[in-house]
Amino acid sequence: MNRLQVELPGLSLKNPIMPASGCFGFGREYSRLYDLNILGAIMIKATTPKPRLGNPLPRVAETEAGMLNSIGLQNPGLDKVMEEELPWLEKHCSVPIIANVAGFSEEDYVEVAGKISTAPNVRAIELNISCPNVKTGGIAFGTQPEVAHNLIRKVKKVSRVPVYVKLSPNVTNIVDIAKAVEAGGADGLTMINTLIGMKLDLKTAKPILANKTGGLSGPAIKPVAIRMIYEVSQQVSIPIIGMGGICCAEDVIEFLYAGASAVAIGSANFADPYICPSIIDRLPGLLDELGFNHITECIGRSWKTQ
Amino acid sequence: MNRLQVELPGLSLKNPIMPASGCFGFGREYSRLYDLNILGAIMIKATTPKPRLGNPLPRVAETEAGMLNSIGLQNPGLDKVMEEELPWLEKHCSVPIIANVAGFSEEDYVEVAGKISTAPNVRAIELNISCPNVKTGGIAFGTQPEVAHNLIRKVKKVSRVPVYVKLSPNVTNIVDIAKAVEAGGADGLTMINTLIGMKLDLKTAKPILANKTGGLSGPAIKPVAIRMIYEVSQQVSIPIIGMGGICCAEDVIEFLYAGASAVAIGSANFADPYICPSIIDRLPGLLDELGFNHITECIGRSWKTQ
Amino acid sequence: MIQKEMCTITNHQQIASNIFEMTLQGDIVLLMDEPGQFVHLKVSEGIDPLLRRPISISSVNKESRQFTIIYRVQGRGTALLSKKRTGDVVDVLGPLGNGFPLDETGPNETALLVGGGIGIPPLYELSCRLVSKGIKVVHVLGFASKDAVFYEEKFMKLGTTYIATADGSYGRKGLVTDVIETEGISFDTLYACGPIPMLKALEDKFPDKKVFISMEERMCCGIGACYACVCHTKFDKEGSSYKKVCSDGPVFRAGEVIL
Amino acid sequence: MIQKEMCTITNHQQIASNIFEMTLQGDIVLLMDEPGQFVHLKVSEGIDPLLRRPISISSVNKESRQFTIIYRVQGRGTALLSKKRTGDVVDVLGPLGNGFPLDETGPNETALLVGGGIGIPPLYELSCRLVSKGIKVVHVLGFASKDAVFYEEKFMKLGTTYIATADGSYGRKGLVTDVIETEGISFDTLYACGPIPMLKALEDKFPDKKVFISMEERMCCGIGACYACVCHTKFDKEGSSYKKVCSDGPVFRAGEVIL
Ligand SMILES: Cc1cc2nc3c(=O)[nH]c(=O)nc-3n(C[C@H](O)[C@H](O)[C@H](O)COP(=O)(O)OP(=O)(O)OC[C@H]3O[C@@H](n4cnc5c(N)ncnc54)[C@H](O)[C@@H]3O)c2cc1C
Ligand SMILES: Cc1cc2nc3c(=O)[nH]c(=O)nc-3n(C[C@H](O)[C@H](O)[C@H](O)COP(=O)(O)OP(=O)(O)OC[C@H]3O[C@@H](n4cnc5c(N)ncnc54)[C@H](O)[C@@H]3O)c2cc1C
Ligand SMILES: Cc1cc2nc3c(=O)[nH]c(=O)nc-3n(C[C@H](O)[C@H](O)[C@H](O)COP(=O)(O)O)c2cc1C
Ligand SMILES: Cc1cc2nc3c(=O)[nH]c(=O)nc-3n(C[C@H](O)[C@H](O)[C@H](O)COP(=O)(O)O)c2cc1C
Ligand code: FES
Ligand code: FES
Repeated sequence: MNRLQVELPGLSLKNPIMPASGCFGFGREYSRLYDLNILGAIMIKATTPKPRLGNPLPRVAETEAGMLNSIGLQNPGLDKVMEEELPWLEKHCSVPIIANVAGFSEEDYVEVAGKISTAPNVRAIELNISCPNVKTGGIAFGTQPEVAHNLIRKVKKVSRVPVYVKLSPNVTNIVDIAKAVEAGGADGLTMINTLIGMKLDLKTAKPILANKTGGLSGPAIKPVAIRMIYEVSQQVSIPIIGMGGICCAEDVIEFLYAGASAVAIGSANFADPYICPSIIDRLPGLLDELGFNHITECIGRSWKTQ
Repeated sequence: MNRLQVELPGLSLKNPIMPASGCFGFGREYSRLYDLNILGAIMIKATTPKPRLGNPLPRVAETEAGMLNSIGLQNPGLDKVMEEELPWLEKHCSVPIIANVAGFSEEDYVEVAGKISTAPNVRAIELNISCPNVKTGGIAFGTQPEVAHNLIRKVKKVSRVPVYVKLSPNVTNIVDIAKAVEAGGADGLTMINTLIGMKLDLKTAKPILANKTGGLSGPAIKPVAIRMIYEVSQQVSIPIIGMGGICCAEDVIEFLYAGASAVAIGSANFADPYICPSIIDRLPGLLDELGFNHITECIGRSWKTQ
Repeated sequence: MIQKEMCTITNHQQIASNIFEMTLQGDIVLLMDEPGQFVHLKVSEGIDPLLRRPISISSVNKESRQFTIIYRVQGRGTALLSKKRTGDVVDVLGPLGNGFPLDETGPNETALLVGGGIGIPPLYELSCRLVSKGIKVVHVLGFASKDAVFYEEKFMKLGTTYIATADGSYGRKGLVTDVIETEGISFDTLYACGPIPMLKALEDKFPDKKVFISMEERMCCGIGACYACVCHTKFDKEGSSYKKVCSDGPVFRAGEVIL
Repeated sequence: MIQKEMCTITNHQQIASNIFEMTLQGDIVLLMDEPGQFVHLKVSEGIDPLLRRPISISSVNKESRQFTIIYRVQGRGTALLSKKRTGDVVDVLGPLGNGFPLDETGPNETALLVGGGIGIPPLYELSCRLVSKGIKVVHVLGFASKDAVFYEEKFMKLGTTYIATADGSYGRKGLVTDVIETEGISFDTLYACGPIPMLKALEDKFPDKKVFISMEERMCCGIGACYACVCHTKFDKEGSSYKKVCSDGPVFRAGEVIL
């Protein structure tokens, strides 16, 4: 028995650990550091129909226990991802790929989802309706339940693989959005994307990021992520892939307790590029210490009656 | 000329530094550590019509660069605040007092605001429509623009002093709320209150706080506060008292740059009970280093054209 | 009076499994008058961790301007503290709270001091002070297991000392209350510090005695301003009357607060 | 190959106002082949600060498995680094990026090395390597003022060295470009590292020469995965073609990227 095995729609995960979208490119760079096959899955960088250069620099700023980014969905575009990145990944690892799908209109999402879901190693798509760093699209789809609902229905029609929807924490009522997304046919949720934040330069008085605002990630946002996953997991019946500030195996367990079924690691890759393998190594020992046989016993334990 | 002097509705501040509500009680305890007269003002603990014991313990949990609290508006009640706390403050210091007014219904707010604004040292009230730690009232008033608007109109009718409204960051659109509050007649805004968060215990799998969720404060939330103040200050014409993670004089300047006219210091008092006096001491030197004559030159500098 | 001072570490050593003894020097010591008071420590510069850590004062030497704390490495804060070296400085706020009353026990009377785990440290200064007033002291100290035992000899020098371990690996097996019972220890005043179940058992067992207990709660300010550490009083279980562990306690008369 | 290693500090000293020189030991040194590469340092355990700090490798000694970095205390990260003592360990990721090409200058040709402030460190290893290939080197080093000057003698041992300070408190007053002009320095290849305006001025001044520049950008991953440090290419100003400073650079041929 593999104590770390988790089964989710479209995803048979040998462990619940995967790098978060945007923090791991398309896998090539980290493959120079370790064998990608040890991962549970890989969430690749957002893909849009056309290539995108993203926002002007500076695009990142450090904050207390966190960081801001305003990359702005830079990516080589759907064609190149289909022709180069995904085949490269297929050749170099057999791990399920979750394709992060972004856009500026319903048509964009539908186009990318329809095509990218035909790639043999893409086992699920992650619909990014929560990017705070682009002016149109992105987060605009993720803050209005009805808009999100309609988008998901359309995407579900074209996608050949299960659709996970990435939620924005920048909302008054996350449960409303989650329910609308579930009703729209989503197979799972991923949460949370970044909180919108800003940092000013002491000398110039101006925002450090050229885009002014950016998305706040890292340990600073972990309590918000835990709270939202705790609330949403009790109100929907589709599984959640949790993220937001995870830095160690103990954090992974906290996310599972809250109600996530698997987790993604974002900013922590920057502090320690070997963070995913270290966490995977540590999990069995931690399960022993906590008295669990199987990692799935942790899921939702904060609110489930035992 | 006092380089730190700031004039706000009802408040003539000899410096823009004040302790935030809930982190300084009613001033008695800190008066054992330093002379309260050095402060710009004091925001006292939330006051409700009747005494409140607050939420069960544990009520606080530490998080990365932040903390969660679920005190739950514990306070001795309006009568005792009027008869004991405010007179004590009047006797021991001549600093303007900002009374934090909380409640569970419109009537509660109106009752407390009407009475407390008659106290001679209460120069402004801070309407707390953003407490995340009580089941009814509190944040419920702070997330719906119309509800907030109506409440403020009623409170404005009874208050003898200017009314500042404390905004919750747990909303999709902070500018909408701020505009509704301004239209309702608010004289100023205070922002931000805490983000809703949660922390789970690794051993029990349950929330550490007895109240389950709590309000996240401290440096972790600073980028969110800066972003919201930056956005709101450009859209309203009433002044803002900023707060959220301020730990040093540099942070104060960042809040002023963003658009705040004065600031409040909350959680940092716990790390260093002398934080307010240290910041006040440091400000003139910092103004020199940055080349400002007067602190008001910093206000809104991130977006004002110079 | 409360003071904040950067105190210098003059001694720091591990004295049992996960248990460290640290001696600090500074003028703040001159303010330390009541055994049972605590200090609030910032274990690192900066924001990680953000909050101070409350630790009891376990002994005080005004002449050398030194005081000692004994702490268990529990989480991140105490782990960081344990890495400090002699000569480093620590940011100390204190002394905080109200200690054990010394005048509740008369000369020639017997005081029973009962401690569990890291509740034991403040009893050491208390015992020294009681003994110097001519009071007879008996100690019953409970530990998890043999490797957690500390200060046995120091307490033995002051009075009869019984050690109990939960797993029986040292001293008597069982709880401190078992020891008091089987040994038939008689006393005039009881001073206790340790886990809540232990305090509760003692309160229940000796309803007619003078019993003083020291409480622990999660704290922020440590000085009574933030309402983090509030507990109900027995007198008013549901109402708005309350005590703050940090400033009204940590020592209370048994029955004063609800455990 | 890239490696992560806890390297031990074998030497650490202040060499100018706010400027520190640190020597680290570890097997990672065996991978350091190109002058101009950098390491990505975690300056503290834990989350404060969260991100690594990119610092150029300024000299390498494979025999003793040691390399040296020179850094200026800028903000919190470098301030924490400056407090480390000999014997402490530092978490090093590296070597990262592509360095200066050595084969673009032939033997008996002249290389001009121009550095500004903390852009100077990587030029030291570069100069050593060029000299060992029989290339003649000339250095023009710009500093803010006299108290910021470092490594003057070390560079002088390798070749003619001009120092310029912005305030004229030492060497020539003015910019490095002024010095090159007034001294009429001739050269075959130019290698530069320093502030963007300096790099721009050099690019503009010598459009027909072989010029290599080293760039700085805010970084997260340091290995090319996060798109934090992307810059446009001259070839495609608005389009989607780009270079990553961390993995395609930090050294670029002049004209390759938009400054
Ligand atoms: C009045 C008082 C006196 C104390 N005296 C001692 C002593 O002499 N020796 C000793 O070893 N311990 C003592 N404690 C307990 C000590 O404060 C905690 O063990 C310590 O705060 C744990 O910090 P940490 O960072 O290692 O653990 P973490 O679990 O990482 O701490 C996280 C947060 O929870 C708080 N916390 C965790 N456990 C406790 C606890 N038991 N009590 C209060 N807050 C807690 C921490 O202060 C911190 O804010 C005392 C507590 C109080 C209230
Ligand atoms: C390839 C490369 C090589 C470098 N080599 C050297 C060197 O040899 N010696 C040296 O002194 N400095 C060098 N720097 C600059 C050095 O990285 C920054 O001075 C340092 O990161 C500042 O960190 P801090 O915490 O002290 O400052 P803070 O201002 O507190 O840093 C906040 C954040 O901004 C980033 N940051 C701030 N300034 C810079 C900068 N100039 N470049 C990149 N990121 C920055 C930090 O990395 C951090 O993420 C190099 C930078 C790069 C990109
Ligand atoms: C540099 C950077 C780039 C990101 N790019 C994307 C992206 O392209 N698509 C997306 O859905 N999320 C993106 N995110 C958000 C992360 O996937 C993740 O949701 C968030 O960072 C919270 O997790 P963390 O705290 O572990 O970083 C990005 C985050 C960072 C830091
Ligand atoms: C322990 C605690 C109690 C608080 N109580 C109140 C309160 O009674 N009324 C209120 O408006 N805000 C209350 N707050 C919120 C603070 O006033 C402030 O808005 C928030 O903590 C953000 O500032 P900080 O990061 O500097 O702490 C409380 C915060 C803390 C930490
Ligand atoms: S810790 Fe703040 S009141 Fe006790
Ligand atoms: S720092 Fe991540 S791509 Fe360069």
